[in-house]
Parts: sequence; structure tokens; C-alpha cells
Amino acid sequence: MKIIGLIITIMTGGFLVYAAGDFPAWSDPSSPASTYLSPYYIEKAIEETSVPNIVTAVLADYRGFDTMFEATVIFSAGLVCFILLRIMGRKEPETRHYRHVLTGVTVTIKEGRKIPASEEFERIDDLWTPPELIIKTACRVLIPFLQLFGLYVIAHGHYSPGGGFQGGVILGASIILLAISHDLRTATERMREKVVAILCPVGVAIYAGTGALCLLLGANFLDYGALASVLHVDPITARSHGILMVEIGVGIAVMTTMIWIYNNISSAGKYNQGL
Amino acid sequence: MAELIPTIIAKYNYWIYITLMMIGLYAMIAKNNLVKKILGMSIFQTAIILFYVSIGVKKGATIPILEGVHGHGAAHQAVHAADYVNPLPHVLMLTAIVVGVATLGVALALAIRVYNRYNTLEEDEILAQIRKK
Amino acid sequence: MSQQYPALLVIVPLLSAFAISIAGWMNKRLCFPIAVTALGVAAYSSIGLLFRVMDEGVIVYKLGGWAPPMGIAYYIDHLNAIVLVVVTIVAFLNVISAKKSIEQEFPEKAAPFYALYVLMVTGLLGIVVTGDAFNLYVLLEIAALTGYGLLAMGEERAPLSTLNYLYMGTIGACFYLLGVGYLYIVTGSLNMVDIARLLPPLYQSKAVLAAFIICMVGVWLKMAFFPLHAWLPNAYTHATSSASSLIAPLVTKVMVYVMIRLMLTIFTPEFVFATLALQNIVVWLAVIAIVMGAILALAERNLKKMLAFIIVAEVGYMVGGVWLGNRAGMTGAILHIVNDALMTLCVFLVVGNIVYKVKGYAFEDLQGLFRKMPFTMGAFVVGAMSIIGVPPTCGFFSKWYLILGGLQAGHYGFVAALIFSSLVSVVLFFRIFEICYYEPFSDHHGHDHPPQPMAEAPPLMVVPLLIVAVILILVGLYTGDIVNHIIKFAIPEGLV
Amino acid sequence: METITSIKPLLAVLVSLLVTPMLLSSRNQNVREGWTFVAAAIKLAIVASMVPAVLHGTEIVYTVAEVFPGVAIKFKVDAFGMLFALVSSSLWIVTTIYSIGYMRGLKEHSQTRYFCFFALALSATVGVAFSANLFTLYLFYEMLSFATYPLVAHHQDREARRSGRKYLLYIVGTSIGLVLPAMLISYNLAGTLDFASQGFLAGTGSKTLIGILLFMFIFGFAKAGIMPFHSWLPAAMVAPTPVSALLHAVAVVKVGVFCVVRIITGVFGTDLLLSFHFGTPIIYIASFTILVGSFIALSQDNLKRLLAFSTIAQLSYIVLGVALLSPKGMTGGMLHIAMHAFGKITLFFCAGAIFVATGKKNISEMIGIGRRMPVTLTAFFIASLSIIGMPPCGGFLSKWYLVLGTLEADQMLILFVLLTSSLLNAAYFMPFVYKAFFCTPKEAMFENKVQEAPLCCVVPLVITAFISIIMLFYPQPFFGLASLMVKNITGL
Repeated sequence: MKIIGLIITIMTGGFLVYAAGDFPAWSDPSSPASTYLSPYYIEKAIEETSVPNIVTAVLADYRGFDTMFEATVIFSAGLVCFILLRIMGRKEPETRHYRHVLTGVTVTIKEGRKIPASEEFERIDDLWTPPELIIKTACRVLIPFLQLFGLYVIAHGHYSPGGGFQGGVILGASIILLAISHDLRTATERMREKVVAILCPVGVAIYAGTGALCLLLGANFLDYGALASVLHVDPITARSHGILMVEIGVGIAVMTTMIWIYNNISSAGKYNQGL
Repeated sequence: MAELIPTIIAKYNYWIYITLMMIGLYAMIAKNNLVKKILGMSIFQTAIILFYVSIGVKKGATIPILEGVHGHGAAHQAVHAADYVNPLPHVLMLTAIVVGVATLGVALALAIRVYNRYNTLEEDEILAQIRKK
Repeated sequence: MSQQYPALLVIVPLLSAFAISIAGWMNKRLCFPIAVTALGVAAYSSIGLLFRVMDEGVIVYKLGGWAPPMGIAYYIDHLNAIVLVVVTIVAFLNVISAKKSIEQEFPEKAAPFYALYVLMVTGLLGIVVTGDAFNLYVLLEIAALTGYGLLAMGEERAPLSTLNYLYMGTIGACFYLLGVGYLYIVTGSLNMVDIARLLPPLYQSKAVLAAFIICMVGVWLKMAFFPLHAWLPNAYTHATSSASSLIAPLVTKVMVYVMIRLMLTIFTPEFVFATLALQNIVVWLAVIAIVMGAILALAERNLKKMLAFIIVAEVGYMVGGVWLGNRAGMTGAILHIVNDALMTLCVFLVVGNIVYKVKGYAFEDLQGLFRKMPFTMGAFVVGAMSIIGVPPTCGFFSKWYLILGGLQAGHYGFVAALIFSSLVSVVLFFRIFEICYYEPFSDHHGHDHPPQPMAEAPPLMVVPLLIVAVILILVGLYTGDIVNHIIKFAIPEGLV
Repeated sequence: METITSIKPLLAVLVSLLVTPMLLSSRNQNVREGWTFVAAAIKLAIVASMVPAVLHGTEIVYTVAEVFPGVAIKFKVDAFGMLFALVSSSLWIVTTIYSIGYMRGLKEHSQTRYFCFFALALSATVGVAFSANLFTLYLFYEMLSFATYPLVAHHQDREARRSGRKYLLYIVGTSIGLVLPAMLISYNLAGTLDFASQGFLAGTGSKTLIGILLFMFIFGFAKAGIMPFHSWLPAAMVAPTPVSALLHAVAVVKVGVFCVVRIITGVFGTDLLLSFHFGTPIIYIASFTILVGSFIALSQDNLKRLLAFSTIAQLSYIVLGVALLSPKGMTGGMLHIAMHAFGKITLFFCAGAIFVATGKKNISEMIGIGRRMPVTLTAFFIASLSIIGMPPCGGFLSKWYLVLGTLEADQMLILFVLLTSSLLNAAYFMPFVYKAFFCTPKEAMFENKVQEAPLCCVVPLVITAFISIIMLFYPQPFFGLASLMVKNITGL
């Protein structure tokens, strides 16, 4: 198998090298790619969408349809992980492990009975986890700021590098940090699986919904200019607001999908304990 | 032969992405462990992302964000394309990165299902188990 | 409202997919009705679109209001109008018959199944409708991902075979992306018609040749064209019956459509058939695909795997037909996309019914089915006749055009392969009819046995199947109209 | 020769197709048989209603669907098609009566399925008869193959399975393998497939190509039982006798021969074949089949296999007659379709009646049966006279024209073949008939109590025996149609 792999790789590699002969040199400004479409975007983006960050303008407006299907790809990945791994009907595990907070003594309870929730005992995963007070407190402090920064990245996509995807991932990472530092149960208590599973399609539906709204207002799909009548603002800034709405939708979708995929993969669908 | 060396130097980004891509392709075909194949796949996708992004570079151009401009009033001065990088590949690659993440997630989910079923991730052991049945 | 059909076609299924996954958490009973209405609306608007295209010619729909090269545009001409109709009708009929088998196999995961199902149809519709090369890649990924999800839900070997499908599918999609990148480097545009306008002066350059070959390899990988078909048989065999009866008829056919779109719209026929010397090689590859597909199908002892190999052979028909380079071959290939989707749907629905009632699809489980499930087996006979190529059914007519194209192009190897595969499929299907016809106690004279009770599949599964069987014959009889009013305009004049 | 368009041909084809749901849903046997009768009667009525128009030289045309440029599913009722349709639909009524008696006599299983596929086979036969172009003919030819497969494999035992497989291998294999490509090549050459009085391939292809096409067609229509592709016919004798009677004596094999004649007259045209001298090779193949078929028939002990090989030989008479390309020869060939149909069906009915009454299949066990079943055996004697071509029966007329045809085409060798084969026919029929009636007392295996087969079996075979006698004296509908067709072709 290895030899076949080697032969195929060498053949394709050789072919690609042969084909690369005709390409323009690296970073040469007169290459066709830099002289055909992109000058239009660079010069016209600010006039037509009043969004200084041209990448966000192209991402959410000129090629907004692409990005909508992008969010759909993320959503379908989350759905596939859910449908493959999730085992519905959570069965209570046989044995539960508890640890006495002060002394660090671990207790194992069998036949599904459990210690009533109290300050003294904290429940731990099957794989014995050492008490790391430092990590827990540090993360508890860090996570709110992480989420704040995530919101900033989403909201500030117009003026600085960032946008729906990047902000969404940061928000998702904050919840996953919670799941890693504490354990999956606290994370799923904070963000219930049902909430995550509903917010994910809602996020992408916001994106497609704004597009459909423009459709209902008479323009073509995803033509934010039509939102001017709703937002009582001139068409150009209506585009900028349309882009913002879309970015928020994408942010929600990406955040919830990251959490959903992490929950399903780390607990292999059983949702009782993560990594 | 004389002008061959400069052209090779002028186009070094293409050689990088081709080698990266071939590493990914080799890993996907020849590696025996399923997760290594998945890693090969993501290397393969990243190589293509690198290729696309390298298209958009312009010598002496800055990132495509117009500073000091707010609102679309006519007051701002004319923007000329030469000093901003080509934004289109970056948009496309945002999409390709997200596709890469999605495919990686699904592949890992499948790998877990395979592991639950066959208790191994080595392809030859799995095939042996199937042939035995 | 009618000029919004192109948008409705894709957006309604998309929004309903989100509605279904939300309804899945609220109350499950809503999921199936939403899915059916969404696909019904899509089918209705695709038929409306077909009629609009027939009288107005090409329809351009600018997404986001931007003119094509800047923004993304839909191009709906005769070629993708008919493929749209086929995709929506196949999906609509299949979702109705999938309800019962999903309730039997995955009662608690019905909602996500329907959501993935509708998302997949959205992806396929998007691929067929879009006029932008990169957008096609994104939709390709949606169809692929949801396909992996649907296929991996099957029995215990499904995840492994889907993982292999994922590897091959991702390599294919990435090759297509690379091809589009090469085109973008040398032309600077992503819109199909725009690239076609910019390409002619570059026909001699190595980059365009490489772009074409890479795109082709990527598309061939996704459509399981013979040397790259290893993933298809296992992936379709171990999947659940309702998933495989959606994916088997559509994915490979839509990928053939993508190949035709690439060859006719982006790299115009002058480039593909004149400048390139590939034509003969590819037709011989198609001949190998047909012959190997038929032979490998002969070696199978289980029904679904046999059908999977027949799909590989059918892909060989279409690719061979397209690459013959003459009008008859191209007409045959396009007609075969329509016919093959319907035939494969009919045959896989039959397998779905059999698996629903008999819980097995190996040859041993099929004993005495003509008496037990007469309607299903009746439809199976019609489907089999269509695959073999017997006149009233549609399979014959596309095979007629393909053979005619082969004769006019003087490619007798292709004609011989088509005849050989028809004969092999006679053996394949009559081997099954024999098993189903002769009851298990056939060793002595069939006299002294009580005739078994008729155990037909539920009506919700049998009615769509019978509708498909009738459509197979109607499409056959109306081939003349389909070709004269639709396919004739789909092929550019450049092709003699 | 003006043409009128009317839906009658389509109705004739659809009648037996639309009766199948009625058969499937009928509650008991009598209702089901009633429906079959009604369908048979209607079909004969429609076909007969078109006879006067056709005799006046008008052709009835009806187009169902324009499928390809220059090719449509189209019906055209001309003299030759009418002759064959008349024969098959009239014999369907007779066979329905016979199969009621036979099936109930042996208490066969799944009779509804039997009657449905029978009706399907008949609609396909009439479809072939009325087809206006090669494509419609191929469509119904395939439909007939697939409709008769379950009939051949009716007994659903190991032997039926093997002979069913063999039946399919020969029939469908040659039709997809040879006829389909040949049809497409000729469409590619001529751009149309409609049968014309002088054929549509005249002057389109080179001599070798036309030759190849001719032999692909001739050997493609394996139902005609021409020598290399004939062994499915004896194997198909495993089916119940009414099936072998109608299908293998009349419908299936006659369709094969009908198609071969259509190819020779409608596709290639007699002038083209004469100019290329392709007539003689076909004649040699046909005469080879006749002689070898008759010799094998001599050695057969099983009565039905004997009849099967005699059918193979008799079919090649028809092919021979038409291949002579002389007017008299063609008339004789076409006439032989009708004569042989009535004669051979009587013989199969008698074989079936003997099997129902005594359960005997082999000739060696039937010594002295004449005493026990006089009526059946006299009918057998009359029919065998018709097959041999002796005066009191219609067979003589067609053989007479065949001999005249050979003289016209001055093929002396073929004259010799015809005579020897008639002698051979006598050689394998007469000993059986003699032993059945004039056996010595000690050999007689049946005591002399007269015990015939059930009435439903005996009446049809008496009718058909009687018809084959009348055919000599009043052959009018068939003879008129045959000579009209020859007049259209050769323009004499």
C-alpha cells in the first residue's frame, strides 16, 4: 500500500510542479487575480456597503450566499456528530465517585445511589482527576473576559479583522474551557444540550431569515438594500446593518456548533463525563 | 538554465504548497492508523488554503481594511487598489477553513464509532476482523 | 412570485431543515410534515422553473442584487432545469417512503434524519443551480457531509465504510477546489460564464490544462468513476435503506451533471474535444468501467452490493456518452442522468421494502417474493427491465442514444461494452427473479404446498414505488418530447 | 394503396393487456375463464373487422408516440400482419377452451398467473403482427420473450428452472446481442426504421455491411428456431401442453419467423437481396435446418420433443419459401404460417389429451392407443397429413406453392430438399399412427374400452383438425392476404 501511495504522490506532485510553470510569480501586483475582480472590491466596497473591512464586506454581502452555506456546513457537521454519536435516553451510571473536598478522600457509591448535593462532597469522573484548585479558579475568572472579547470580535467585524466565525469560535472556546477545567457536567448544566441544539439552527436561521426578509421586501435574496424601509435608514447603511445581523447569526451558530461537537465527541455521545 | 533559478525562487510559494499537499496525500493513502489518515486529510486541506491565500498577496500592499474612514460619506479620498491586498482569496479561505473543521469533526465522530465497534483504529486489524467474520 | 422561483427552490428546504431540527426538540410529530411540504414546494418551483426556461431560455438570478462577476448568480438553462426536476421528484417520493423504515430503525433519531435529508437535497439543488464555481464547492461539501451522516447511520460496518467514503470524498472535493483555484489564478474570476469568456486566449497554457485535469479527477472521484470507485459499494450497501435510496440515485448523477457543466460551460467543447487529446482515453476508461462494473456485480451474492456495482457501470455509460464528443452521445448522457436516477430510485425503493418486511437483502432471504410481495416485485421487474434496456421503459431510450453516439463516433468498443453490460444485467436480474419466482420448496412439482399469505410492505412505501414504476414507462414513451424541447437546447451548437 | 388512421390496431393489442387486472381480481375459476373468453372474442372481432379493409388494399395506421426522429411506436396493419394476427387471435379462443380442460384435468397450481401471462403473450404477438417499424417490432418481441418466460417455467421445479434459463439465454441473449446493434446500425445508415414495400436499406451500405446486418438479424431472431439457436425449443417442452401448443407451435416461433420475413421483405427488400445474391445463403441455412430437424425428429421417443423438432423443420420451410425471393415461393411461405399453425396445434392438443387421459408421454408406451381414443388419434392423423402436405389437408396447398416457387427460382437442389423432407415428415408421423391403430393384439397395451380425454380437450382439437381440412378447399382469407402482400412487394 505504501508503494502505491508513494507512486501516486510523486506523480501528482510532478504534475502539479509541471503545471505551476505558467503561474504568475508570487506577490506580483499585475497577476490576473489581482487585476480583475479585486480592484472593484477594494475601490467600491466602502461606497456600496460603508464597511471599511473589505473582507467582511465581500464575505457577508457580495458573496453572502457562500457564507450562508458556510454556516449551513457548520450546522450540518454539528448535526452529523449528534446523529452519529449521541445515545439518547441517558442511563444513570452504575457507580458514582465522590471526593471529600477538605481531606481529598474519594468515595465510590454502587448500585446507582447518590450522596445528596452538599458543599463537602464533589462528584468526580471515573478517571481519577486530581483536585486542581488553581486551574478552576483561574478559569472561573478568565471565562467571562473571554466571552466579552468574543462579543467584541463579532461586533467589531466591520472595522477590524474579525467577524461572525472568529467571534463564535472564541465564545465556543470559552464554554469548552469550562468543560475542560471543571468537568462536562458543569458545562452542560451551564449550557443545556437542548439550548445548544436549538440555538444552533436558530443562528443559521437568523442568517437565512434576513435573506428571506429581503426577499419578502421585494428585492433578490440577501439584498440588504431592501432592509432600508424596515430600518428607516438609507440603503447603504442598511447593508452595513444587514451585514451585522448576519454576523450575529453566524456567531451564534458557530459557538453552539463548537460546543455541540465537543460535547458529543468528548463524551462519545453518553454525556456523562468529558475529557 | 540561467533564468530557471530566478523563476524557481520567484515562485517558491507554489513549491511549498505542493510539498505540503503531497505529504497530506501520502499520509491519507499509505498510513495505516485511521487518525493518522485524518491528520493527513487536514494537512491536505491546509495546503490548499495556503495556496489560495498566497494568490492574493501584492508586493507593498497592506491588509484590506481602510483606516480612518467611517461611514460612506463622499469626504474620504479615492481608494486605489494597488496598496491593498486582494481580499477575495481570504474570503474564500474563511469558507475552506470552516469546511476543514466540519470534515474533521465528522471524521473524528466516525473514528469513535469505528473504535467502539472494532476496538482498534489500525486498518489492517479491522480488515482482519471483518475477514474473519 | 414566479421570478423568485430560483431562490425559493433552495431557501425553502434550507429554512425547513432548521425548522425540522428545532421541531425535533419541541414536538417530534411535526418533522415529517415539514420535510414533505418543503420538498413539495421545491418540486413545484422546479417544475415551474422548467416551464419558464422552456419559453424564456436562460434565467439569471443575481444573489444579493450584485451583477454576476461581483456577486454570485444562478444560471438556469435547459440542462440544469431538467436535472432540478429529477432531483426534487426523486427526493419527494423517497421522503414519503422513508417515513416507515426510519420509524422502524431509528425511532428516536427521526428528526435529525429528516433535517439531514432536507439539507442534503438543498445541497444537491444548490450544486445544480449555482453559476459560481466556488459556491459549487461549498454546496458539494454540504451534500458530502450530510451524505456521510446519512450513510453512517446504518448497521455495524457503516461507520467504517463511510469513513473511507469521507477520505475519498474529501480528496475529490479538494481537487475540485484546487482546480477552481488554478482557474482563479489565470483568469481572476470565479463565475462560470465569466471564466469561459476569459479562457479562450489561455487554451494553450499548461495551467488551464492542469486545472481541467484536476477538476476532472476530483469530479470523477466524487462520482465513483471506475478506477476511483472503491468507496461506493461498501458505503451504499451498509447504509440504512432510506438513506441509500436517497443518495444512490442522486449523488453520482449530480456529479455527472457537474462534469457536463464543467465541460460545456466553463471549458467549452472546443477546448475539451479539440485541443485536448484525452477524448479517446476517457472513453476507453468508460468502457473498462462498464465492463468491470458488470463483472463485479455478477460476483455479488447480496442485492444492494450488486446494485451498487451496477451504479458504477451506469456512471461509465454517462461519462463515456459525454466524452464521445458528438450530439447523440451527449443527448444520451443527459437523458441517462434522468433515466438512471429514476431507475436507481425504483430499484433501491424495492430493496427498502424488502428490507422493511424481510429484514435481509442477501439472495437467500429473497425466496418466494413474487407471491409474498407482488406489487413490490412488479415494480422491481419494471426497474430491472429499465436497467437491462427493454423498450417501453426509459432505460432503453438513453441506451439507444448512447449506442447511436458510439456508432457515429466510430467507437465500437463503447458499443460492445454497452451490449455486454445489457446482457450481463439480464443474467443479474433473472438470477434474482429465479430466486423470487421459485418458492423455497421448489425441489418437487409445485403442487402440494399452501400458497404463502401475501405480506406486502405498508401502502405508504408501496405507492411511491408504483408511481416511480409508472414514471419510468411514461418518461420512456415521452423521450421524443423531452429530447426535442429540452435536451436539444442544452447542448451548444458547437457539438455537431 | 391509401392509408386510413384508426385506433383499432392499438385496441387489438390492448384488449388482452387490459384484461389481466380483471383476471387477477376475479374471485373464482369460472369468472376468470369467462373474462379470458370475453377478451379472446373481442380481440378476434376487432382483428376480423379490419380484414375487409385490408383485403381492399388499404393499410390502417396508428401512431402511439414519436420517440426518436424518424422512429415512432406506430402500428400499420398490412396484409401479412393481418394474416398472422388472424391466425394467432383465432387460435387463442381455441386454446383457452383447451387449457380450461387441461388445467382442470391435471389440477395445475397458480392458474391465474398462467392465464395472465398467456393474455400478455397474446397482446405482444398481435403487437408484433401490427408493428409498422422495426422499433415497435423489437419492443413487442422483447415483451413476448419476458411474458413467456414464466409460462415456460410454470411447473417451478428444477427441470423448469434449467429450461427457463436456457430459454432466456437463447432468446434474450440473441435479441439484445444481435438484433439491437443491427437495428441501431441500420437506423444509423438509413435514418428511419419504417418497413417499406422495397425495404429502406437499399443503397445505403456496402455489400459486406448489408450482409453482416442480414445475418445479425436472421440469427438475432432466435425465436425462428434457425439451426444454431434452436435448442431452446425442445427444452421449452417442459411447459404445460397448452403453453407448448399455442406458444411453441403458433405464437412464439411464428413471431420469430414473422420477424425474419419482415426483415427480408420490409427492411432489406427483395430487389436488394437479389442484386447481392444473399438469397442463396439463407436458403442453404434453412434447408440445413429442415433436414437436420427432420432427422433428429425421427429418433425422438417423447411425443412433444418429436413435435418440437418437427416445428423447427417446418419453420424453416417458411424462411426457405420467402428466401427464394420468387412470388410463388413467398406466397407459399406466408401461407405455410397459417397451415402449419392449425396443423401443429392439433398435434400438440392430441399430445396433451393423451397425457391428460393416460398420463403417457412417450410414443413407445402408446401402442394401440387408437382403440382407446379414436377421435383424438384420427384428429392426429389428419393434422399429420396436413404437416406432411398430403392433398386432403391445407398443408398441401402451401407446399405446392413452395414447390412452384423453387421451380420459378430454378433452384433444383431445393426442390430435392423439399421432397425429401416431406418424406421424412411422413417417416416420423406414419409409424406412430399405424401402430396406434393397426397394432397386433398382443402388442396392444390398452384394452379396447373407449375412454377419451375430457370434452374440453377433445372439442378444440377436432375443430382445428376440421379447419385444416377446410383450408385446402376454402383458404380464402389467408390465401388472399398472402397473395395481396406478395403483389405489394413485387409489384406484379
